[in-house]
Amino acid sequence: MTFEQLIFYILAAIAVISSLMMISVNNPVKAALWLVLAFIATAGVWITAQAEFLGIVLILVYAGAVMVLFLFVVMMLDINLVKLKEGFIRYLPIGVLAALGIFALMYMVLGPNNFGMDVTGEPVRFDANHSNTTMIGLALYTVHVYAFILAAVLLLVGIVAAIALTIRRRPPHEVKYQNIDKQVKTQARDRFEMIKMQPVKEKPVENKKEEDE
Amino acid sequence: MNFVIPDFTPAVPEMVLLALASFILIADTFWSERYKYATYYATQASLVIVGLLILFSFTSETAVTFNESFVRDAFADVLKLFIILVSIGVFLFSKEYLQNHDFYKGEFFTLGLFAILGMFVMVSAYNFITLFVGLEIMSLAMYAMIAMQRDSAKATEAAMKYFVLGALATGLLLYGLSMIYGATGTLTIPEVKAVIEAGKANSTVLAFGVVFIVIGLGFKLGAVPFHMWVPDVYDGAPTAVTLFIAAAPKIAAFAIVYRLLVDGMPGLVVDWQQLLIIMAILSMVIGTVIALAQTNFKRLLAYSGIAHIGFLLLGFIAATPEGYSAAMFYVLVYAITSVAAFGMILALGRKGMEFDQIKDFAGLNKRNPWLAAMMLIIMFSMAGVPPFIGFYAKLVVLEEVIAAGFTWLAIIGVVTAIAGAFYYLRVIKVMYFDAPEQDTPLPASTRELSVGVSVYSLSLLVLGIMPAWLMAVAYNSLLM
Amino acid sequence: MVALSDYLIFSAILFTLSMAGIFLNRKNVIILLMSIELMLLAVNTNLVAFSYFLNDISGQIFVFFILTVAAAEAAIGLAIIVLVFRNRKSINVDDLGSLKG
Amino acid sequence: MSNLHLILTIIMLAPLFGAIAAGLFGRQIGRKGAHSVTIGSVAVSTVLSIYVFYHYIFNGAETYNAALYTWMVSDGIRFEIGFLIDSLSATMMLVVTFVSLMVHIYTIGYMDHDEDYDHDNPYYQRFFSYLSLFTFSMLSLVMANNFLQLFFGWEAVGLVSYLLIGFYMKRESAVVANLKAFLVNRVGDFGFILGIAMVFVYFGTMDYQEFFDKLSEHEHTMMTFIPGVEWSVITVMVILLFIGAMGKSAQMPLHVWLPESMEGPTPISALIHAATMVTAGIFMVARLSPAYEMSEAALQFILVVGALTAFMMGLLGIIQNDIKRVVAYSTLSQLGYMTAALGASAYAASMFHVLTHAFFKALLFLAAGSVIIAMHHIQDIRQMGGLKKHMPITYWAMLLGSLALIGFPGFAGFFSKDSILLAVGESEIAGSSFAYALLLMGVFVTAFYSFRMFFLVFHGNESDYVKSHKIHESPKVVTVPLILLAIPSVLLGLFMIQPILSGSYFADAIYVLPAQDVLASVYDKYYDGVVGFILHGFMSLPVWLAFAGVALAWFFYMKRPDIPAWINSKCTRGNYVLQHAYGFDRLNEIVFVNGSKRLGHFFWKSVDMRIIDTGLVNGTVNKVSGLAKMMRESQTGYMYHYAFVMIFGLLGLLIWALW
Repeated sequence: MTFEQLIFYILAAIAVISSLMMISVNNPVKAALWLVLAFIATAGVWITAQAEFLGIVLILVYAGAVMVLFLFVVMMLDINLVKLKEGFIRYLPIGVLAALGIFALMYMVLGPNNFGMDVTGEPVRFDANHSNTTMIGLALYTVHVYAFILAAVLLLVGIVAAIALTIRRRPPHEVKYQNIDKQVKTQARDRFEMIKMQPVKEKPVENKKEEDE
Repeated sequence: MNFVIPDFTPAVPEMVLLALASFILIADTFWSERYKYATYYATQASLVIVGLLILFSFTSETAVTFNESFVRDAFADVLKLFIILVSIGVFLFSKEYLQNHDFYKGEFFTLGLFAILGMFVMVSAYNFITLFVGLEIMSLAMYAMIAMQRDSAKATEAAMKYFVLGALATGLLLYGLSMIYGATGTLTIPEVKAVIEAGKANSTVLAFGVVFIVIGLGFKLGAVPFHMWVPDVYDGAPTAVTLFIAAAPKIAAFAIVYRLLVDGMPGLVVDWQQLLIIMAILSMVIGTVIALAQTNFKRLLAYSGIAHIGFLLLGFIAATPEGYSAAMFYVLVYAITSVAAFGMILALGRKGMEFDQIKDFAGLNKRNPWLAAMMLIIMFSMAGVPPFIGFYAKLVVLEEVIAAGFTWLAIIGVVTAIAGAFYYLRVIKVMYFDAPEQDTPLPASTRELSVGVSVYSLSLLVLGIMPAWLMAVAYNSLLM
Repeated sequence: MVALSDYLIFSAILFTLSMAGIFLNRKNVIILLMSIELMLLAVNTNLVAFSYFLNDISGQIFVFFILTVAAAEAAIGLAIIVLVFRNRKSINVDDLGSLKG
Repeated sequence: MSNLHLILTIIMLAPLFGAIAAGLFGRQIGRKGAHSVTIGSVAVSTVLSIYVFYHYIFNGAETYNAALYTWMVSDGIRFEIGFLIDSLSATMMLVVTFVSLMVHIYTIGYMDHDEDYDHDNPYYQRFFSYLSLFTFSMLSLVMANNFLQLFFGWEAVGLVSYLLIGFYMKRESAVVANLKAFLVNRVGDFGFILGIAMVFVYFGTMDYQEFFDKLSEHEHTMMTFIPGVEWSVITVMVILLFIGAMGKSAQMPLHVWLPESMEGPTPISALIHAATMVTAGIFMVARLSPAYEMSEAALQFILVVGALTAFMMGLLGIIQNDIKRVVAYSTLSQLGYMTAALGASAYAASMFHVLTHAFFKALLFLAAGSVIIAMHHIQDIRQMGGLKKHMPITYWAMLLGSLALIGFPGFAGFFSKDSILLAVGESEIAGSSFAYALLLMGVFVTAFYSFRMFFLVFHGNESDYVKSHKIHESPKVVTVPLILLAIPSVLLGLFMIQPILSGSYFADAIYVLPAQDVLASVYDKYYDGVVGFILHGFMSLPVWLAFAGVALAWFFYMKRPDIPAWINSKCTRGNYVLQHAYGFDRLNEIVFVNGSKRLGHFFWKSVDMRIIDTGLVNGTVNKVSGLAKMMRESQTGYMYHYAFVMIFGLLGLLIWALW
């Protein structure tokens, strides 16, 4: 076993175990953290496959941003943890069976028969100063420029949608807005008014409550 | 690395649509206070402009640009025109509904425009990446549109279901695409085709990938057993949104099925054909049978839509150019019919009286004989009664599938179509023979709606009397 | 050297676990979404591995777009979850069963 | 466009115009406008049809086969609307338009007295619109030159029929009858569609003429359903098409809807369920005679079905007490005669009977309707009696109609029925002697029930109801059609028997193998002039059987009414069977109306025709709706179930694809 293989297997094992934990723990906060660990380990796996840029993006964008978003939402919502695990056991046998079935079929196709080293041959190894980022950048801004712009549209749609769905515009009478323009333009006479009143002699207030009723 | 600026001209309609959508998005924030309907009219105007652009720049030649990520051919142009045609109706029918249900918002229209842009991208996709991004633009916009009625528990539940299942289906589709990439070493559709036809790819891996792709596509079309979202989403979404997701996206889904399976993997026809056969049979049978037990009109249309998708798949199963054009004809007819049917719900419904139950239609003939007659046309067309266009759509598909040697499939199709006629005719029976709860006349909520629904319904009759035109469009756009 | 089959089987395991997650977590929508993120991770791993062995950068470009899309998707998904929670005071999947039949 | 083409187009489209005018603009043009425009347009069709009839029958014009409008062409197969006009379609056109015109006129009087609806409702206009729409559909059916148009007309007449059966939608029984008619006809139509599909697949054409031309190519083509058993394609095809005819022309066991359809208004019963639509099946077989001639197996099947229907449905007529139902069962029985004649290759005789039957049965129905109007919508013949002096015109109309029905020598019905009997007697295909015996017994039965009704209604003592109410003759709009219909009912046969028997009448339209041409041998053996034929009739068995039936009816119901009562009390079992229409209706009742209430008779039922009616028609409906409800449950509403289904779908498809 080469060192590279060792690294791969350790990272893969971490990713698999943390994924397993992710699907089986009770608390969604813990699940999110396990998923973050799985992402980080997988990022390492990608780096062994010479995809350095993507490995780092995965950690920065995924573990750093998307999962934090998940955590925000989980913590914002008041979720009843006790009820969350009901039925886990009931569906366990069938779930395991189906998952194993799918895995067996996948293994049949993806195993060494079709993708072993003797079939695929050795991958091209780049030297140390090869820049993965440059290659991605070159392809992204030339060959895939159309998709790149569409991705911008997609993010725009995401922004519009998320805002449209969650923003709460409260009716104007509920919210007090500060209108600086109006404040600056205010003059004394708007605030202060002199009125003339006839002097009135005050009378004591009578308690008329009983008559009203 | 040599980089040549790609030719932008074929993509002008998309670019104009994007520009207009972005403009409306910004302008809406200023308009919304003072000019309530400005966004609506601007949206309709944009669609008309883009439609005219496509129409006037229509050529039958194939133009590929952006390094083989974009293709414009007659097929794409025809589908885009129909997407626009259908969407104009969708927005026309939606306006009053949004108004009545207190969620008239500019975002509905801008997200709608972005979704249409996504459909355009799907129709013109020539590479897995653009296909996927287009699909996602459309889907994300639609998820948001369903949930837009924010205080409706039904709508948000529908959005949640659609979102989770849709994301799952996307995952499966991507897994399939990754397998095809692994086997062929390319993401570009024509290259995939070339590699497969040269026999350089591992056939087991390809067959494996195709299963995932077909599932992803089956979900978007709503074919059994990946159909479970359809009735719930149709039912839960606000009717205006249901109308939107029931019509145009089917055209776009048809387009990516065609691009992926026919343009990209004609060499794997044996693999995908047998999967489609299973899905087609299940869709026709299960869609029809469950529809028999429905009392909710929107769910009825959902299940009948599933059965229609089964018929649509028959055209692909035939695996001949004529078969594909029959399927294309079918999807265009289905989209128009759906707009008419859901438009009818919108035209008759009021707030508090949604007209989404079959019993709401009781005695419609007494309350509004004209719209009852239009509904009769729609139901007959869906049931496939001549001389309405729906009959013809079924006929060509069956003809092609028989010609391809699948007579037994055609027999299943005919049996389900006949059984299906029962639930459409039940609606007609309810309209004409049942006593209404109230005898008061029931005009459409606005004149616009009444006229719009009538135009779409009558077109089913007119096209049915002269189907040659639409058939020629579908046929020529695939075979030119 | 790590063989391509190793990468693919690793991703197959992740994929299977995500399937199992969807099966087993019948209660919490958020964990359902996380399972789907895991599935996309499996897909991406496939693409990265293929890209490595084919010596073709476009696989990595595809991953780049999938990451972008998944981020946008997560944003909308979480927005919908928030709406569901506001309407029902719960994101328990069992409580999301009013549409059926 | 030739002159004839224009005329044909007008004949077909004029009723459609009337239907649209009365249907869509009913409110604007009012009741008077509605009936004027529909009657006017049908009258135009009638006059032109008479011209076409004259042109073809007397001037012997050539067969006219042309397309009116080509809908589309696909793979070399033309889908079009066209005309195939020859003596057969010209005759049918005349019958359809003439009877329809009479019914239109009559309806003015009938609906005017219809108490279910008040005077200012739009139903009146709609009713006329439906009548005209029906006329249009029926004309497009008989004038068709291709299967597609035939199918269109076939479905369209069915649709109008359902609309009209359910016209009294306030009556629950009308809605049930409507549903039943729909379901039973679906069974027939299923066969019909499959038949047309086979034509399409094997012959690659929808056009009659091309189909006939290609018939000989497929004479020996075989197909296999069950491995090891080969079937002749033509036999399977024509039997499938005949199953369609069984539904439309109400042959056993698909006849159950016709008696129920009497829930509709009487003019409809006359027009659709007696004179025209129900004969569409007969017409179709006659039109496709070249194909039927090629399959002896199919002919045997048709012969036996027809003969069984003729006899068994006649028996049921005996015990009916509803005046319309008596006539309805006699229609069923007469349809059986026509079908039997088809089976014996006597297509011309069958069409002849269609023709005479259309007139005398419309006459009987309209007369019955006239009685119903006079009796203020009471239909039970036991409550009538002694109406003769109150309504003389109706009395005579009914008498003439009944005499024609039982085949009294000299009347129209005599000629057509006698030629059928002689033809079946001459036929040599297997089962013909059995059929002949059934048909002969049918003659006796027909006479018996017809005159039973006649005596009970018009003779005898006046019932309490008749005494207590003022009964008077119906208005002119009712009686004039009766008189006009009575004329052909009496005289038609005299003129037509010679050309029919000699084969010259339908020479250009119907094809019979020389070896099977029973009518020719009937012509040779029995025909020596009209008078001779009548005289021969007086000396042959059927006429005496008919007389015996009349005599027995007179004896039982006029002279000794205690005898039938005594028979009823003694033969409970037999009477029970008849009372319940061999269980067909009863079984429907159990399923549709009474649910499980009468399951006590379960075992008795199960030896009956349960399998056919309950099992195939209603059972399927119940099973499917049960299945639908069960499958509906699978849509649980829970997202994870949906995801499970998808994942299992994935697993299933993966296994399927990779195995």
